[in-house]
Amino acid sequence: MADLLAEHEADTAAPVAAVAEESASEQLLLVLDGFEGPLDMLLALGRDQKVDLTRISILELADQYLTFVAEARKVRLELAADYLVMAAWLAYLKSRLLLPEPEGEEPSGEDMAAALAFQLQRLEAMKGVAEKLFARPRLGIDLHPRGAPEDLDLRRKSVYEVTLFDLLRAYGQQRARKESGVLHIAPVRLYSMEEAVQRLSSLLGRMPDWATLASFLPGGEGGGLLTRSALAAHFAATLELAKAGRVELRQEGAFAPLYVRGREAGSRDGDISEEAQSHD
Amino acid sequence: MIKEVTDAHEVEARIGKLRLLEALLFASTEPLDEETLAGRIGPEVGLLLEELRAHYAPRGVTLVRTGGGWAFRTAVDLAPELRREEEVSRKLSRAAIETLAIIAYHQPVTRGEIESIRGVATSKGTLDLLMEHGWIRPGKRRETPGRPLTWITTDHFLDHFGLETLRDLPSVDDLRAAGLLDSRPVLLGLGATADDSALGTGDET
Amino acid sequence: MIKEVTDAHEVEARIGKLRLLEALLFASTEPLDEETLAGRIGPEVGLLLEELRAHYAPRGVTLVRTGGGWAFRTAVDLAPELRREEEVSRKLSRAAIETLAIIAYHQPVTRGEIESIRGVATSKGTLDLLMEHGWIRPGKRRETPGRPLTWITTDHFLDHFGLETLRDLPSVDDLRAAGLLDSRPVLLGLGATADDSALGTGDET
Repeated sequence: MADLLAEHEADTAAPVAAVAEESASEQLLLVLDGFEGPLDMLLALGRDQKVDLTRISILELADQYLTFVAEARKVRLELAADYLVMAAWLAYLKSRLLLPEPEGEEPSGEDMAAALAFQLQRLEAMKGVAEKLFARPRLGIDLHPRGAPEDLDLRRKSVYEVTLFDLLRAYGQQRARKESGVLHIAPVRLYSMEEAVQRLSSLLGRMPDWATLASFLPGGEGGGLLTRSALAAHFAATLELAKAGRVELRQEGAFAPLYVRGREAGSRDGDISEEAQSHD
Repeated sequence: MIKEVTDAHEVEARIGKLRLLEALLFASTEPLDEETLAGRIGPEVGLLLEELRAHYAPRGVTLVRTGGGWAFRTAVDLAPELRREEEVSRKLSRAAIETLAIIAYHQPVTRGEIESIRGVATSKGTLDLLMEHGWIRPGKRRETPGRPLTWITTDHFLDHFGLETLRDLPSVDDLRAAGLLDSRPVLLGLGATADDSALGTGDET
Repeated sequence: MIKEVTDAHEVEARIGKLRLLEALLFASTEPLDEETLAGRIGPEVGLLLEELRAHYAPRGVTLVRTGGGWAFRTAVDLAPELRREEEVSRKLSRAAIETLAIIAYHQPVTRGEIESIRGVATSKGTLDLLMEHGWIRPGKRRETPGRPLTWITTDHFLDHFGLETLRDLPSVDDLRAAGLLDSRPVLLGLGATADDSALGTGDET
């Protein structure tokens, strides 16, 4: 395992190498980040065998991969589904390679191993040529076209310059706009402050004594966001009503429950603080 | 002996500088002034420029001095044969590109349908322009009240966009897969109340 | 006597054509195809192009052939002195580079095949980006169930990477001989999204 990580420090370079004493999970995460999927990772493991890919030991490769995945899961790293699919497939391949071949239509373990080896070679080949391709002298970077072209009416191909990409992008954007038009119709149920003021006003008359703000909130339907917006609206409404002199508010400390009481029934200014203290 | 070797080196260095000078002038979007060139080539750039000018003088491309700088230009006497036209590459308006795309994807399609898809009125000039350019033509009339004219794309349309048949146009799913149908879900915070599934597929621009 | 005069005329006509050809190619950033040039110059354009190519071969600007077209480009060996840094924003991800290589070597190739070769879903925007660079475009649909769209490279791809034809792709013959240009999916369960017929659901990561 440690070897494996060390190898990849060399391969995937900077970010991994920079981490010296990080926890195992973070290291694993960084290692995984360096790969473009499970096949890419298998290929890197395969290169570690330091043999020609045509002579690679698939069994050993499967073991390495399964160990890696097991380690990764041990540190409770969430692995993408395709890594797990690959692990399951490799475990199956392993059993097919180790146990006697059953009778049937299934491809033999060796065929499956050969197919995997082929895929690795093909991916390796593509990575190789991608590198070669981008190492070539490139137009606009290494070589340059005429910097100040002179417009000539040469091909009579088209007065308007519009490419297939322009056309497809225009259509895609148009469709996206259209779909977004549908979106805006979707109703969003939020509690407004006006509603809360009305509701509080009508309820307060029936609740002459101190009561928590929470007890004024409407019942449970709607869930998360609606409840939160109701709380926010009711809180704002109590401030509004207090400003208008119609309610009194009390709170024992930060984040403590907020108490509300109606103030219409002839309460005198003086006893607010006394009331508050008497409740302590 | 020694003198000769030095000369060979000098000749080589001189050729190298001429080639670089040639490439710089060719690739530059603006005429380059002697000072700038001297910075890249060296103080002898004046002589080299004259040498290049002499080399190109009889050719189809000439090195000319314009303003304070030097630039390659096609030979003046070839102008009639090169026949410059100012309007070679005008950009097609966004409305026109969109209309063309909708006709391509929805043909045969009436003007009314195009407008309802785009959500805005289509000016007559847009269809005229596309037709003038040979990309669209009228198709059959739709057998509905008013018998509106439908529009379809032409062979020239396929030709211009390098398509063999209309079936080779990427489907909406292909566009989405290629990232061309840009769907960015937003308002995720609000997803909590309203219908999540509706918001999840929602797009924003 | 008469013969000589005719020859002189011929020589002059030939020089005139060479100059015009030179000017046409020089004026354009994009490669010009031989057919277009023949329409302006005449059927002997092939020979004249070769003559121009030979004339410019040792110079700082060279005439190159790419994807059926011809264009002047600065000489390859001057690259270090003319090198422009690639804009950071234009730098491609490893995924995009690999995807481009796979399209170049396996074309025409479907998205599903690309995914099965890489063993990972193609992230949204990769094909879009390559298309925006002008390197790839949709090809014909594959006549298999689901009729998936295929992708191919463009002439601009050849031009950008300095290739005359697709046969000049690095190592292409070796890969073909080794059977590595077979794009069929070989393992079930790898690149599981490789089902082209279900592209619509193929949205990923």
